[in-house]
Amino acid sequence: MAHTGDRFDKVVSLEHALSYFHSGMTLMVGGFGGVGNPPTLIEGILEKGIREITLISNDTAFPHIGVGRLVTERRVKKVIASHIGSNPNAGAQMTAGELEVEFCPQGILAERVRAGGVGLGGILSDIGIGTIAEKGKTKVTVGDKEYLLETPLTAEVAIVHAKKADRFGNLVYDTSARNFNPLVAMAGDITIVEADEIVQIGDLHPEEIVTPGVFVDMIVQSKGVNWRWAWEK
Amino acid sequence: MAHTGDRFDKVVSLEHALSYFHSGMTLMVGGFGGVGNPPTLIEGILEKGIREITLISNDTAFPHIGVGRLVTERRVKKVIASHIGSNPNAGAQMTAGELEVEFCPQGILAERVRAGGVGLGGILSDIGIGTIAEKGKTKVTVGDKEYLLETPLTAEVAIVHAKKADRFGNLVYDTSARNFNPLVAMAGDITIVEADEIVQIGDLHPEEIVTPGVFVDMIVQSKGVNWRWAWEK
Amino acid sequence: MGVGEVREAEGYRERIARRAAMEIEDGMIINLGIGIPTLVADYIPREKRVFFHAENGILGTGPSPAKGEENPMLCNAGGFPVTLMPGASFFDSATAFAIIRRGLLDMTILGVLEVSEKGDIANWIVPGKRVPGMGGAMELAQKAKRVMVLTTHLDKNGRSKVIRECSLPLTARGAADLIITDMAVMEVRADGLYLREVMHPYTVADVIGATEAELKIDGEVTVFE
Amino acid sequence: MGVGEVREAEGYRERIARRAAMEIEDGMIINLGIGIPTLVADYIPREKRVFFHAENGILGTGPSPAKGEENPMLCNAGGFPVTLMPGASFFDSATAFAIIRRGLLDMTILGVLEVSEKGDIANWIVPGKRVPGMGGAMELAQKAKRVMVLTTHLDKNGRSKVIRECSLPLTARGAADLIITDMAVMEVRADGLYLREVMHPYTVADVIGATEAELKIDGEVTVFE
Repeated sequence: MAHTGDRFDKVVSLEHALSYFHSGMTLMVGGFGGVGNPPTLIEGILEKGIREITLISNDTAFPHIGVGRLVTERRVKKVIASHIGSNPNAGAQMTAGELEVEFCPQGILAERVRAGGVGLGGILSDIGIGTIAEKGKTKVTVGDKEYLLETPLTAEVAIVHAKKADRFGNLVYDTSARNFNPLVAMAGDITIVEADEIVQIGDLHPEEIVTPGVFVDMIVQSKGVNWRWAWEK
Repeated sequence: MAHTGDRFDKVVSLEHALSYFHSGMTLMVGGFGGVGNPPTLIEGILEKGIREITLISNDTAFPHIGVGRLVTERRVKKVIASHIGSNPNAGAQMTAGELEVEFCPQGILAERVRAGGVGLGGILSDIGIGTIAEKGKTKVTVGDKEYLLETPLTAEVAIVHAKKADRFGNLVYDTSARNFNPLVAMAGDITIVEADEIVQIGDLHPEEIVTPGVFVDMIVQSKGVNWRWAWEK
Repeated sequence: MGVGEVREAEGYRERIARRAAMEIEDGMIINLGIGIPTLVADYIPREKRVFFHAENGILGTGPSPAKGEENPMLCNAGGFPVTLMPGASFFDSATAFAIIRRGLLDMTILGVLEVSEKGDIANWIVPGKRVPGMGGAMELAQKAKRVMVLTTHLDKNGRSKVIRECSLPLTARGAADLIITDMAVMEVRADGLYLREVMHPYTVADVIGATEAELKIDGEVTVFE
Repeated sequence: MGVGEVREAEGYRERIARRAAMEIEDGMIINLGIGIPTLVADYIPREKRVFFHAENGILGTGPSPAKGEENPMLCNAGGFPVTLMPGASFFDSATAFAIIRRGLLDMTILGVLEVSEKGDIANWIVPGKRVPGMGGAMELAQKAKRVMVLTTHLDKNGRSKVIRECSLPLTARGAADLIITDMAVMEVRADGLYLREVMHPYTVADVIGATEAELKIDGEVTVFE
């Protein structure tokens, strides 16, 4: 965990947060179809000119939405995801050999991110047995049943979008924008939160906190979603 | 999952819930040092004369508290736990060869219960490497590192203690009585909840729910804790 | 607009969805895939109370919100705004798939590219052409108690999508239980694929002629209007 | 009661705890074991803000509640009622140990049965005698950034607990960083165990004489009053 100064006030400027990003980095992003992708941090990555990203994300969102923008602007060299279908740019770049794509069944991707975040060495699953998803995976037999060994995922930087953060980094999410975010929050060597609202320590009820602040290194104030959703006319 | 009638009203009598218990069963119990053990269901198990239980629980609580009572009254033939030190009866029965004990590091026990509850085939961990906790465990190498294969745990019946349940089985817990309960709630072939308060569907806020009701088969009304805590004079 | 009028205006997608809805029982936990499966929700009678599961972390999604009342963060797995039913809950993606892998979905309703007479499903990759990815389909197809496949009977080139052996990479082996198309309702059993109903105005001969898979018949084949 | 009076009344347990508290820095996330480690909380200066982690699912436990104001459900891992600090959170046991395994504890403070000059720790089983179980000690010892061991220097039979090789089954290998006893403060380094301080009124000779492990000395050994 990066030491960013005061553990009891992790709020930093966008510029400071972006100083931890570099071209060639592994980047993990919370969200699902753009919902829960952190808009301000993604904008910052684009503006700073970060390239050659290895992206770990459930999906590549839509061409002009969320993490999809990183793909559209060709900042991603490899993606580990469960789905790229809603972003035709990802498919086109993949077909052209410009984007490496590693597909992972969605629930297994979630568990691999969680395994990285909770410090496990791997998990065993029977999902994809008998399909090409087996390819390249070690098989482990437990009892009389065969499982695929799925390896944990972490990233140099993990970015998440929270509804509220207190200054220690305790987080709550907004409805279905939770999705991968609490898992991704655990799996960053550095975890940076973009929060719609930043509150004082003690303002969140201990029972409502979804992600304990100990997993969080830095917090930036969100400037809000800066794209039009696919369903908006 | 047992079909217990109406999915939208899983509240049953204690007698009905106990009809799913039998001598020789595997029983998983949420709680930690007695806190979060379901008192009314434990009382019911004692009164019904259930014996020869294989118990999966973080610990054996205290002699006259919670799940410790099952040990004290010799209803348990085997326990899988991380700790039995606060219940001298467990140690004495173990030393006398009357109680089989399988020790598991606490966080690994939590992950094994979770693995059972979320349908994984196993997890890999480096906890206990180089100690007798390795004994009998398969080693799996990932990259250049060696891990112990830890197997998932489920039980015929899992019992949990919730602060509130709605009639669908959505659950919230009481402060640190959460502990193993949300994990155990997922890991029962049948999951029975003892709730301090039973509310109508819609009374719990979707964001506050810790355990989605889909994991729950039956709900019984708690009669409250019927023991004195160790710290009470 | 009454039910009769709906049927007047009904296309094949709506008819497939309407037939599929008849399989749904009170109290079920159901996941609906993108496409035709999404339409099924509109045909479930009000007295059948079901909970819809969305793999992005919701149990208990309700109908679409009124225009202007959307919460952009509250969407289904297809990315469209939804509302909530009483008793709904939010959770992370790991728990969303715990529910699936633990076998707690009573039914999943999926679209496919191909489905075989053994129930093999292919729906995530057309090598060299379209590679959307499997999303959550592998878990859903492999672990739901009942897997219902909704699809057109033929692809755009007029070839049967209900076939002996899938030619595309599989999503899951032996997963499908019931296949509903614009031409027929077919049941996958241990000993083969059975034709149960034909969709009006198709005949049994029409369906058999349009199907590459071997279709068995056991008892009466009814007509679904 | 002022600080001086506390020290007048201080026993060896309190002195160990007081010395241990000096190792704690502002902002740390700390887990306290049962026994002497629990006492450390009482000696941390108010200006050092720390978050205590309890493996039963709390981050941010505070002091004991006033008598009669206990919530029996809100306890530390030792089973005793606690209060909460602002910013505290609750989570399940899996997350409690995710925090540990992910290496997010700055310090864990443990009691032991034996500790070796290599930092090996034994604290969960005396074969044939006492078998309490490891609880969370394996994870804590193996994964915390800094492991501080608090113990009496000698066991009840007068034998050194700070030894060359542990005779009891291990909790973790090479885990201990600092050992504080009623006689001394010792640091485990890559090349051996170093005596840093002696507890008044013990001398360096007293400590070396009472210690089965090889104690190295590098620079001045100070006296802790």
